[in-house]
Amino acid sequence: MNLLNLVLALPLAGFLVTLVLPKNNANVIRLFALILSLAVFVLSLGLAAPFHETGNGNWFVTDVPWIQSPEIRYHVGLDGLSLWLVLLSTLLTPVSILVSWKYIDRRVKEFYAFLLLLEFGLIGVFVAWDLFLFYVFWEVSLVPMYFLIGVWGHERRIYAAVKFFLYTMAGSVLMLAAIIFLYNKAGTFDYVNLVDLLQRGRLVLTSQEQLLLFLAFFVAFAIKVPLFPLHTWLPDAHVEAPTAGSIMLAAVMLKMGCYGLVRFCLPMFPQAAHRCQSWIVILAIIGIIYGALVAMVQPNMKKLVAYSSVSHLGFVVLGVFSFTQNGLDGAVYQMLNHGISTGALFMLVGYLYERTHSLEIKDYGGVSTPAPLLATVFLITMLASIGLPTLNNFVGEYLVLQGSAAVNFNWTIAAAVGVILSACYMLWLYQRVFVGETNKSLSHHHPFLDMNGRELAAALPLVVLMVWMGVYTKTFLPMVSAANQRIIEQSKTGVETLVETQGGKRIAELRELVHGR
Amino acid sequence: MQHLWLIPLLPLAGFLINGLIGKRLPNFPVSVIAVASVALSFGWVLKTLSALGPLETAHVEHYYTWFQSGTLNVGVDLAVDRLTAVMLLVVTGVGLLIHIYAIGYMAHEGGYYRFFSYMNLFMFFMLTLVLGANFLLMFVGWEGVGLCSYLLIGFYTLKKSAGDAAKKAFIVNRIGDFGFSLAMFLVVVNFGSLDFQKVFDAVRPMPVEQSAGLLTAIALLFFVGATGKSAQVPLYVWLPDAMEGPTPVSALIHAATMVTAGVYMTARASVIFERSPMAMDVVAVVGVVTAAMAATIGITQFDIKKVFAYSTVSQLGYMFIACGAGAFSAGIYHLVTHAFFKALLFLGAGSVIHALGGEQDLRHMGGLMKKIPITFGVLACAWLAISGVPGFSGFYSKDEILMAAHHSSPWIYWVGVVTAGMTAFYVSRAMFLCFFGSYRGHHHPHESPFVMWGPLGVLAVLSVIGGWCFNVPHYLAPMFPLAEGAHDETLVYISVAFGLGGIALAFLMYVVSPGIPDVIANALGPIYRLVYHKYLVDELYGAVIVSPLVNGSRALLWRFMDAGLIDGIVNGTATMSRTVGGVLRLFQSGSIRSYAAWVTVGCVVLLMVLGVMAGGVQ
Amino acid sequence: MPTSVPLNWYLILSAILFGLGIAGFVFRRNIITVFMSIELMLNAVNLSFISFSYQLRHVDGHIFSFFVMVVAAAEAAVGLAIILTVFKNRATLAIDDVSSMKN
Amino acid sequence: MDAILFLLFAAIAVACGINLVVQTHPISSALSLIGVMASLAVLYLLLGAEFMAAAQMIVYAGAIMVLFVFTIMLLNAGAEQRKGKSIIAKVLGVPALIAFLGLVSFLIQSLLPRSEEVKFGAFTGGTAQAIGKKLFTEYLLPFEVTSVLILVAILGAVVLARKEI
Repeated sequence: MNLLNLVLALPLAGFLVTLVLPKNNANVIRLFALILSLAVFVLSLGLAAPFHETGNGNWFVTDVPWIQSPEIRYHVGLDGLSLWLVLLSTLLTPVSILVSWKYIDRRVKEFYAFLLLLEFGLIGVFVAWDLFLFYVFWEVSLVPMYFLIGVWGHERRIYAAVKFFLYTMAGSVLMLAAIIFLYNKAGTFDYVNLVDLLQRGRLVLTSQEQLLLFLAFFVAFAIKVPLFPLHTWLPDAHVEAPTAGSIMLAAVMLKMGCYGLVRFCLPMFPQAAHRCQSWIVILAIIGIIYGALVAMVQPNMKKLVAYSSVSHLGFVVLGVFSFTQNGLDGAVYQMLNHGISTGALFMLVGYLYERTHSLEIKDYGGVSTPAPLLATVFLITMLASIGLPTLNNFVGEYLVLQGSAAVNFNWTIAAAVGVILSACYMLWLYQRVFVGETNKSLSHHHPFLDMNGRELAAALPLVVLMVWMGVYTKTFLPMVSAANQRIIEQSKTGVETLVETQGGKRIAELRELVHGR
Repeated sequence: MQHLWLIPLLPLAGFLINGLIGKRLPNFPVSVIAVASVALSFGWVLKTLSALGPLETAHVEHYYTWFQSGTLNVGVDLAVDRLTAVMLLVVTGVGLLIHIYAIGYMAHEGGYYRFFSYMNLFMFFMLTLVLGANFLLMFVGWEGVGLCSYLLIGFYTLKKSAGDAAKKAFIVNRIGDFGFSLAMFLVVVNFGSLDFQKVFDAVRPMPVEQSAGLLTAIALLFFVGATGKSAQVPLYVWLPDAMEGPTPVSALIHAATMVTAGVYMTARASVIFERSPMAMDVVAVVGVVTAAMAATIGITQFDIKKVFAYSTVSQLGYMFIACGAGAFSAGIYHLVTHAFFKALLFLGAGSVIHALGGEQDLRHMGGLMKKIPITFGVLACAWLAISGVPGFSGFYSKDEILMAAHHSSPWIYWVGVVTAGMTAFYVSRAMFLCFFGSYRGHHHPHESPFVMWGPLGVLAVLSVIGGWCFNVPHYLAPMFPLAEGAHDETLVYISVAFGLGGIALAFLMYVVSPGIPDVIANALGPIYRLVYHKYLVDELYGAVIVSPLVNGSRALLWRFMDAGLIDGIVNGTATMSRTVGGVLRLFQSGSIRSYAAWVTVGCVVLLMVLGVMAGGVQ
Repeated sequence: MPTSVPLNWYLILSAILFGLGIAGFVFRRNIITVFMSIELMLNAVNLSFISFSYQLRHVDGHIFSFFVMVVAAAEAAVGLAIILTVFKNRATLAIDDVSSMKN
Repeated sequence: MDAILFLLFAAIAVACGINLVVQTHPISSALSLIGVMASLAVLYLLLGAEFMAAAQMIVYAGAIMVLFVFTIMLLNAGAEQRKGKSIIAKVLGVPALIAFLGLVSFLIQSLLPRSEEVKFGAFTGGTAQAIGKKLFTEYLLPFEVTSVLILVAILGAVVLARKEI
């Protein structure tokens, strides 16, 4: 029973136990959930230990046959790429539990049970090395989020929950088809074998086949990222979700899509990825600028932050599909940063909602006078999210733009415009909510209180992480770039086999593109 | 190992202490912490510079790698060479004086601890900018000072105009930083690293580019960053609005240190600029256009801080003229002297405003010479310095620039000289309106306390002796070789003549017969109004860029594209499936005969298909 | 007059009878008549079975139509029992009244 | 000779068929159905299926039709009230039927154009003896299954027709 299985099993156990706990007194349930999730977080810190010594490689691998007839194995492992994503989800679950201490008052038991099930699903997604197992965890994480939005959401929660579910389902069904097709051709679901077969050319997919498989996987992940045309579920899901739901959705669930792109799309279908590179990058850049522009005009705070996520994750896709070491490192690091900073943003918006029960920006004004502490924490989080140096997003954004500059400088110019726009809409939000005279309507419920101890306790670890990840990246980046190095190798070597399937001119151009100047 | 990290870290410590526990401390300990941290930092600078001696080559200290990805390795490394030494002295020296002055000025303002913590944070970022040994660390300081200017301009949180000015400053700076970051990407793509040493060693052997090549692109993009930060023509609109912040902020950030970051960066990257004549011309032209335009606007303004703000923009234009003409050391020389007399001008104006209880409009001042003599005496030094009166610091540095300008392209010299005349005119106008004639205000002015006029006195002395005492070009000679050219005396006499002429004209118009300015203003009519309203540049930007962007994205992008198109498709599929379901439901009517009928129809259709196929088979 | 008849006439006859069966099944209103037209259709099918077995010269067709007959008998028995019970409960034999299956 | 017989009995069958469809009173359609069955029995003979002809007459016409007639009598079902069938059905009904039958016959004609002549006595395989041999060797399983089916049908009929439901 190595540490990873323990970290994976505990949330599931927590889910089951919470369901059994007595329904009436909520505090016992809340306390149990909090303690359990903190325990999981502390244990997951142990996962990082081997990485600090060696810097890369797969650890805590368990490879046990699970189902015989279609040969499915419980193959679970951890490498540089998924380590920090697991830690992100184990960190944010206790934070979300802490945040929704008073926020959730009806059906408390089910809420915390679903939160723990969500954590189980998320950790599973990031550590699964067997494609089928990955798909199972992908669906497992979908269900609790559907209920979180559907049951504890605001007015249009049913519409939002159904839309969220159908969107993701449509994508993941395509992926399932691709997985099964691969199984038929290769005879195994195991990711490591598959990539190995593909790399050594023993399993040769015709370029047409590979393109279709790539697109199937890509659409499933693009919906989750969300990439530009497929993003309309995100604002609705966020506006209607409760605070804890928004935090988990924005901070970790969006990363499932990006993680999938890096883990599955690049190494397994390198030729197709290279062929689709240009239009995917264009979609990403449109996403960056479009997300920022639309965020600028949103009257609703959560929608604004949701569209900002679309913009930030456009950077991630740009980084992934630049196929450079810098771009990929930046993309993965940006995934973590975005998790922290947007998670914190949603938490703070949740605090504001708890005080005034309104998400419309026009109902706010001059909040910094009655609540200076909330204003300062929001200021730091906002600055982190617009990419101020010495805070976390800057390193990610810089590396992504640097990576894309190595490939095509026009992309960098277009994407960098997003950095300006992000400053505009965030500052404008801060301006209208926190600065100026205090809006009378703020305190007609009851006096507008500043952040209390519990809320600060939830916000503090994220703020500390923002500074730590921004200033001293040595604790986080080396493992990530080691894992990315291997993925770049896999996605590069794959391109050689592309050489003979396509015409002469194209070959020179591709070889030159791949090996860079 | 000189522990250079202490210099920026001390103000950061001041920021953290004041920021976290300042709220509970009374004003005095807060100011002590703030000033002490800057003073210690200043002391450490002096110790380091004396320890390092002649500093022929840069002294670099590596601490840890900030981030490493593939071949790109960016380290947190600080470096000191002669250029940095000059900047360090200016930043910490003038900064210290302004901190001391601020104790008096901010005594009765709310949020005392917040002000000083932001000021210390600014010092930290400015020192990081100056000490950074690679472009990225400089960029950290670059954006950091932008943040602090946002925080300090918007210090009076209750004033909505202050908030908007702060937002405007940050966004315009961000546009500049956009250019700066693009330049960095090009540098890394082509030279593989960001460290000054490596990049400049790689650039030196490269030939001077005749046409627009890589180096020109990098230089121009860096210059976009500089225009954003140092408020040059396209991106200068934020500086006049930045006067919303408290006056010590205007003095420290918008006169002495932050706005000069652009000039420092251009001087630092002189190796790149010198190899792209096109970029140099662009720098010079932008400099001269900014200088001239800002000077004309300065003449018409009535708010004393706005006058000095436009004067700062204009003087920065001069520094860029020097850089454009290749005389980087002259630019830095003017930067140093400008830091002295412009900080003095702003602090003096602050002391006047303090005396008049917040009154900033020149029309409500007058005759203050007798009421606040010390402030007048101190301001007089700055006035003479900026007007280029021989013997004062301004004269030396401005003439260096004009000489270099004449050497490279004479027409810039002539525009520069005329602008020098205008500069002398509008500063004298401000002085005469403020200190001469009869008092037009309704406050009872009182002299500022020692803690305020003390630093003013020091700055006054520096403004006077700063010129010949700190011979900056000579000190920077190893880095920027001095231009030999004949030191043409006549040019100096011309510029001095223009300066004195400007003062005389102002004296004539505002002291001898105060009526004349209104007469001229009405005579010029529309031209005057255009210049008074700052060439309507703000409104132009608003109309051309801001509103189409905002309304466009609201109407087009959000309403039509997002809600309409994409959601339309999604909801459309949902409603379509419901309607199809509805139609199919009608079939289950329950009557056997309809079932029978449909069965028969089915058979008939099947038969027909068979028939067709059979026919086909035949 | 030709002395003998080509086989497909038999098939045509069977088709015609089948068509008549369908017509009765669709147009008639009385359940018993509908039932009888089904029997007619079954007979038509038997005819075609036997004519094909004549063509192929082996007896499987006959056996098969024999089984059809058996099934028809079983079906008739059960069907008529149902008609009886329907008549007892609804006192009507018209098909249209018996439509409680309407959704 | 065969042709005459065939045409005669085919005509009778079709006539009775039409009569079955057209008649309002169920008893007359039952009788016309018996007519059809009888003529078919003769045709079976023409095709050399003596056993089937006998079976047809005994089982079909004899047993099942008697059952029908018995039910009709039991229910004392009167003639159908003409509930004003829609005019289109009346007008279109008959021609549509004729067209349909014509189409089907044309189809069969085109599908199997040159089928062989049917001569009486050419195929005498349909004797009871041949059917019996085949039935109890090759088709034993279906035979057993149908016996079970019959049993079930009997039970069903008895259960359904009970008084008190």
